[in-house]
Amino acid sequence: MGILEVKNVGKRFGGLKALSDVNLSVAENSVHAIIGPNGAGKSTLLNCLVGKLIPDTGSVMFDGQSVLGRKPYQINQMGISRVFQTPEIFGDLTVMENMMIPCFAKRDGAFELNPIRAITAQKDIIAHAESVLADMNLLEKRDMHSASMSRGDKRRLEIAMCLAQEPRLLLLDEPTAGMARADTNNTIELLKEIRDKRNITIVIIEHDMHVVFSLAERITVLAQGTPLVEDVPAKIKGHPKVREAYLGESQPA
Amino acid sequence: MLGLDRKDFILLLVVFALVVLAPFLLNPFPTNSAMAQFNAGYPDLMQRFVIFGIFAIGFNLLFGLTGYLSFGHAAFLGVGSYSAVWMFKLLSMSVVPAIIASVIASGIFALLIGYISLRRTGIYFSILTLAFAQMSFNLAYSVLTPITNGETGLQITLADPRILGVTATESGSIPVTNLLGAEMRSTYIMDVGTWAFQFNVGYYVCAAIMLLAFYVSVRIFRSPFGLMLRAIKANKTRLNYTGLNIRPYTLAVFVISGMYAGLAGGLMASMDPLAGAERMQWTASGEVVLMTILGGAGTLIGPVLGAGVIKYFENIFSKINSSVLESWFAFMPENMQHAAVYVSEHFVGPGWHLTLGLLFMLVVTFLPGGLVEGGQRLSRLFRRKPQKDAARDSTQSNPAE
Amino acid sequence: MSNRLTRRGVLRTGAVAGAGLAVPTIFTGSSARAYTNEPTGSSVTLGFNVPQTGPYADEGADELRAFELAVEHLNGGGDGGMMQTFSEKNLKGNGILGKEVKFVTGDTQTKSDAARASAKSMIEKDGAVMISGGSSSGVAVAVQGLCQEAGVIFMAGLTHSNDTTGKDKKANGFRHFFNAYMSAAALAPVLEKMYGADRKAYHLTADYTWGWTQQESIQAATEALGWETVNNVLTPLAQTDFSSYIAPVLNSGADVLVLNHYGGNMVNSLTNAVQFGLRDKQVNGKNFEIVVPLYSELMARGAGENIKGIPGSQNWDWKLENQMGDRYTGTNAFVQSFGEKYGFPPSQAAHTCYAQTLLYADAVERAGSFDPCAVAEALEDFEFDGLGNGPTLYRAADHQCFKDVVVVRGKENPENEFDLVEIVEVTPREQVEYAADHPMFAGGNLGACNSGA
Amino acid sequence: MDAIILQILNGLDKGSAYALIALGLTLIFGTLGVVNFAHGALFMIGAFIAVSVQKLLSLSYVTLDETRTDFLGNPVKVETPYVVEWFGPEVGATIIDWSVPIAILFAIPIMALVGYVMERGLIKHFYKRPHADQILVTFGLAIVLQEIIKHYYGANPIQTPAPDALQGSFDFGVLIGFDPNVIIYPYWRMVYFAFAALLIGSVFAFLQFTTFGMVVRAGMADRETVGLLGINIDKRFTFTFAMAAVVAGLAGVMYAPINSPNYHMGMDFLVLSFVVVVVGGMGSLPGAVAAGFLLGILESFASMNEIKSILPGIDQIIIYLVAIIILLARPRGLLGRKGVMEE
Repeated sequence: MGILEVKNVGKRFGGLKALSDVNLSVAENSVHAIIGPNGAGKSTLLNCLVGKLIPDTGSVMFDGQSVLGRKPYQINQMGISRVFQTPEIFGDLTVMENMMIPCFAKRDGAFELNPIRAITAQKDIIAHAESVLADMNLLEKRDMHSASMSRGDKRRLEIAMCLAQEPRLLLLDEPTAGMARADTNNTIELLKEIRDKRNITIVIIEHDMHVVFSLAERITVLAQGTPLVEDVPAKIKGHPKVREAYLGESQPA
Repeated sequence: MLGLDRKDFILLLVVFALVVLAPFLLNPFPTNSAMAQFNAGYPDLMQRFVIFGIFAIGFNLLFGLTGYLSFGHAAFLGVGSYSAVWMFKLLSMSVVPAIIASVIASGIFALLIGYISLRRTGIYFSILTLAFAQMSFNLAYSVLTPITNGETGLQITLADPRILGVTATESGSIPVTNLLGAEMRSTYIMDVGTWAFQFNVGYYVCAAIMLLAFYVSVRIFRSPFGLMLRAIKANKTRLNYTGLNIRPYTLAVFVISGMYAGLAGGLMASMDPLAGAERMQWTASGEVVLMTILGGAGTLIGPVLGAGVIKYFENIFSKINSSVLESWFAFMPENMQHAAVYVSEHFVGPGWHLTLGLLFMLVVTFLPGGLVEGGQRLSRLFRRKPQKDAARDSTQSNPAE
Repeated sequence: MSNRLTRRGVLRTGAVAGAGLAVPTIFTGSSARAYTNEPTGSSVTLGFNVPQTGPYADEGADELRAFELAVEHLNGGGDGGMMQTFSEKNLKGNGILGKEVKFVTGDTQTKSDAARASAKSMIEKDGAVMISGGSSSGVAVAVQGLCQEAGVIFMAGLTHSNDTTGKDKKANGFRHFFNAYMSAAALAPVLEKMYGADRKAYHLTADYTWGWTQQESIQAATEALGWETVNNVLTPLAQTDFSSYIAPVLNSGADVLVLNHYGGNMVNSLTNAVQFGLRDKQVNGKNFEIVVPLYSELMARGAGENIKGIPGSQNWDWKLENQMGDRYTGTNAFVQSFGEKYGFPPSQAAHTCYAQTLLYADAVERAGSFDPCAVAEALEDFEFDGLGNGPTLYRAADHQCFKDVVVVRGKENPENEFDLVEIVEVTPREQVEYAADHPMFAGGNLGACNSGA
Repeated sequence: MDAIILQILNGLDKGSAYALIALGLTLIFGTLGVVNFAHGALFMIGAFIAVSVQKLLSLSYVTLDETRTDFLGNPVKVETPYVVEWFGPEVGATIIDWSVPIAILFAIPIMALVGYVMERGLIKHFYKRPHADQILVTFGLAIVLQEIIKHYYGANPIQTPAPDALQGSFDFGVLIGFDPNVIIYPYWRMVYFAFAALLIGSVFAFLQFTTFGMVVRAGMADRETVGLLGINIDKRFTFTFAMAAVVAGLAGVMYAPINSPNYHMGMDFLVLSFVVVVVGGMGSLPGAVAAGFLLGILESFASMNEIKSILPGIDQIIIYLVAIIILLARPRGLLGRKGVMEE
C-alpha cells in the first residue's frame, strides 16, 4: 500500500478526454517520476492530486484518506506540498518572510486570528526557517527582496518553502523547465540531497529524461491520458511502448 | 518596547509627539499675520486630521496589505456615525457607548458586506463594495429617512429620550457630548504673544484613540497575521498551496478595517453629533482611497499624511478668497497685484479642487510611493550631504514601514 | 494659577503677552468673555458659508457677491444700497457698533458635513460671530444646529424647506427666505386663475426631505382649490434622465405636471418634459400644463427656452419695484448698486443674503451688543420695510420672515439671459401666513437662545 | 403592456448613453490595461463641444439701441450673430438651429486630439503602474478638466437645444395600435438611439474588418503576446485611446440636448459606466454594450409606479442590485474572461 494511491481517475474537459483510468501507487519515501509527451495529461493529473481539479471518476487517497473534494490548502495541510513549473514565491516579501509563511501554516493551521502578536517573538519559527534556509544555502540571502533573486535561487527558495513544512509528499511540476544545463544539474543535486537526507516521498513530473533518470526510483509513462507503463528506470529506457509514445520527439527537451 | 522593534517604536514616538504638540505645530503663524490663513490648529480641523487619519489607517490595513481595493468604505463610516448619534439620542451624551456601538455596528455591517464581496477579487471586488455603499447611501438619503433623517442628517434634538442622561439641560439646550463629564467642545486658548494655541478636549480624546489605532495597526503590520495579508497581495496561488485559507484572512481584515472606519465615524459624531448620508457616498469612499494612495499605500504613516493633506486643502485652501489674496499681494504695484490675484484665484477658494487635482497628478507621477517616498527622498538627500566622502552609504532604503 | 475648565464652546482663558512657550501659568481664567467670539478689537468678523464647488457653485458665487456688497455698504463704501431705503436708520456706514466689518468665506460643497466643518473653522479659527449663506435646506438645517450649539447667530441664506423654521427650528437661527408652504399658498390662487379649478395634477417629487415638504404643501393647496391629485412619484436625487418618470404622465389622465424639483433636477426634469412634447398636448380637453413651485433664476437659464410660460414662485425678483410699485422699495436701490458693481442684476439668492446681512447688522445696533441672545431678541417680532419685499415681519415663534410672495412665469421673449422670468402677480403676505403650530411645521422646538456663555 | 413598451424605449435610450461610455472605457481597459477615471470627463468635454459650437455659431457683434435702456439705465445692447449677418436671417438661423449636429464635425478632430494628448502626455507613463496609481492620476486629471470647464462655463447647466425639426415627440403608440398619447417618444431620443447604434456598429466593424482592429482585438485577448509580435504597439495604443475618446465625446455631443450639460456630468456618469463595464465583463466590448442596454432597461422598469409601490425606493438601487446579483452569479460579468483585472 503506497502513500499515494490513485485509482481509476478520469477527467474530461468538454469532449476532450484528458485522463482516463489512471492508476498509480507511490511507495513511501520513494522518488516517483511521471513522464510523457506534451498533452499526455501530466499536469491534469497533478492538478487532480492537489485539489485544483476534481476528477470525474476514481479516487485519490493520500495516506489512507481521500483528497477529493478538499481545497488546495486543506490538501496541503494533509502533508502534500507542491513546486510549480515557474517558481511561485511571494515576490514582494523578503526571503525570510517567504520562509516564515509555510512555517506558520504548519504550526498554526489554515487560519489563525491573532492580529497583534509579534513576528519577532516567534523564536521557534524563525529558528526553523533559518535552519531550512541554511540547508538550502540561502541563509546569506535571508533579507533579500525575493523578487530580485536569480531564477535558480527562486526555485531553491520555493523548494525550501515546501520543505519547511516537512511535507510527507513533495510534488514537483517540471522543476527544471526553462533552466540552463548548469542550473538543471544544480537542481538535480539539490533534489538528490533532499531525497537522501529527508524522509520524504517525491513525485516529479518531468519532460527532461536526464533529470528523471538521475533521480527517479520508479517511472510512470503517461500517454493520451492513460499510463502506458510503470517500472524502474532501467526498464523504461528502451521500452518499445515508450519509444512509440515519444516517436518524433527524439530529443525530448 | 510595547512589543515593537526600535524603528517602529521611534516612529510611534514621533507620531505621539506630533499629535500631542499639534496645537503648536499647526499654528506656526501669529493670529494677526497675513499668513494666519494657513494656520490649521483649531479644534475642528485637528479633530478631522486624526479622525480621517484613523479612517485611512484602517483602509490601509485592507488595501495596503492585501491589495483589495474597496470602493465602499465610506458606508462603514456612515454606519458608525448613525449608530453613535442614535446612542446619543437613546442612551446618553457620553461618547463611550456611542463609540462602542459605532465600532460594533460597523463591524457587523462589514462582516455582511465582506462575506459577499470577498467572493470576488480585483476590480470585481471593488465594484461589489461600491454597489453596496451606493445602495446604502441612496437608501439612507430617501427611503430610510425615518432612521437616518435623510437629507438633513440625523441630529440630536430636545425631544430625544436619552434614558441614561438628560433630555435637555437646565437652560433648555441640547446637552453636549462628553467623556466622564469633560465636554468634547471645551477648549483652552493659550495666548502667547500674538500666537493663540487651542487645546481642545475632543481633539485629545480623538488623538488618544488615534494613537491607539496607529499602535494596533503597527502591531498588525508586524504580526504573522499581517504577514499573511501581505502574502495575499504578493501571491494568492502560492498561499493556497501553502496550506492557508485566504477567505478568513481577507474577511478578518475587511472587518477590522470596517471597524476602523466605524470608529472614525463614531468619533466624528462624538465631536459633532450629526450624521449625514453623504458621508456614505462614493465620493467619500473615493476620498479615503485617494488619501491612502497620496500618502503611500502599504506604509504605516502614509495614510495619515494623505488624510492630513487632503483635509488641509479642503478646509484651508477653500477659505482663501480674493480679498485675502489682495491683502497678501498688497505690497505689489497695483497692476501686478491684480495679475497675481487673478492668477492665484484659480487655485484657491472656489478653485481648491483644481489645486487638489493637480496635486494628485503631480504626486502620483513623480512620487509613485506617495508622500512617504517624497519624505524618504528628502531625508536621503540631507543624509547624504555630510558624508559625501565617507564610505558609500547604503542607498537601498528600507521600505517605509 | 487658576486653571478653570470651562463648560463652554470656545472661550479665551487668558492673554498673557510675551509669556514663554509651554509655561502652564498662561492658563489664567481671568478675562473670560461673555459670549462666543465676543469681538474685542476694532473689527468684527462675519462668516459667509456658500457652495463654491459642486452643482450650486454659481448660486453660491452670487450669494458671495451680495455678501461682499453688503459688507462694503456697512463699512461705508459704495452707494449704500438698501441701507438708504431700509425702514431702520441705525446703520451709518461705520461698520457695526463702530467696528469695521470683516468677513471670511468657506465652501459648503452642498454637503452637511463639509458645511459644518467650514462653519466650525469660521467660528473656531476666525472668530466669526455670525454665519450666513447656504443654498440648500440640508446644509441650512445642519449649520443652524451647529450655530445653536456654538452660540453664534445663523442667518440662513437660500433654504426653502418647511423644516428650517419648522421641525428643525433653532433659537439662534433666522430665515428671511420663504418656504414651501408659502410657495404653495401663493401659487394656488394664481394657478386657479390660470388653469381653472378643475384640474388633475401629477407630481414628480425629489425623494428627500425638501421634495416631500414641497409636494405636501402644494398638494394641500391645490386640492383646496378643487384640483385632484392623480399621482405622486418620487424620483431619486441622483437621477439625471427623467424620461422614464415623465413618459407615463400623459397616459395617466393628468392635465398638469407639478415638478417638485430644484436645481439640476428641475432643469433636467423640465427639459425632459418639454422634450416629450407634454406642453403641446391636450388632455381632458385642456392644454397640458407644467408647474415648477420653486423657481431659481440661475438654474432657469439651464432650462433655456423650456421655461417659457411655466409658473412658479420666488422670494423676490429684481424687477419687483419697477413693475409692482413702491411697496417694494429697496429693490431698485439694491439692483442699482449690485448691477454697477458686477454688471448684471442680482438673483433672489443674492437678495436674501444681502438682506440677512443688513438685518443682522441692524439688530446688533439696536441691541447694542453682538451677544447672540441680545441680537435674537432684537430680531424677534421685528417689523421692517424697505428691503425690497414690502412690509415684513420676523416672527418670534419660529424665526421665519413673513412677506409677500412673487409668482412668476418664464418669459416668452426674454431680452437677455437675466430676463428669463416675468412677474405674474404678487400674493400678499396675509394669504401666505400660517399659525406657528401648523401641522406641517409641528414637532420642533426653538429651545433656548445660546450665547456660548 | 403599453407601459412596458414605453419603458423599453426609455431604457434603450439610457442604455445607449451607458453603452457608448462603457464601450470606450472597456476598450481602454482591454488594450491598454488602464483604469481611466477621466473617461467621464471625456464625455463631459464632448457635451461642452456642443455648447461651444453653439456659442461659436451664435457669436455676435454688439450694437447699442439708444431707444431702449436696460435695468441700469444704459442703452440696450443688441446682439446680431455673425452668421446671420453673413448668410442672411434665414440661413443664419438655420445654422444656429443645427449647431448640435454641426458640433459632431468639430468633435471628431477635437476629441481625437484630446485623446492623443492625454495618452502621450500622461497615460502612457502609467501602463506599467498599479491600477491604484492609474485611478489616482486619472481622477486628478478628471478634476482638473472639470474645473477648467467650470471656470469658463460656470457651474450651471447650459441649455443646448436640438434642431427645431427634431424637437417634440412622435406618437409611437398609434403606429402599433394603441390610443394616442399612450406611447410617445421624443424625436431627438430616437436620433440618439440610432446614432448610438451606428457608432457602436462602426466601432465593431472597424475592429472586425481591419488589420488594425485585428491587432487591437488580439491585444485585448493577450496583451503580452502582441507586445512580442514587434508590431508598433505604442502607436496603436495611442490610436485606440483616441478612438475611445472620440466615442465618448460623440456620445457627449449628442447627449447635450437631452440634458443640459454641466461641468460635473462626467462624474455623474463615471460610476455608472464603471458598473456597466464590470457587469458586462472587463475588456469585453459586446459585454459593455449588452450590460449598458440591460441596465438602462432595468432602470426604466424600476421607475414604474407599479413596481415602486411594491418595493419602495427600488429605482434608487436597481443598478447596484443587478450588478451585485450578476457578479455573484457570473464571477466575471456577463461576457468577461478569466484573469482580466482580477488582481
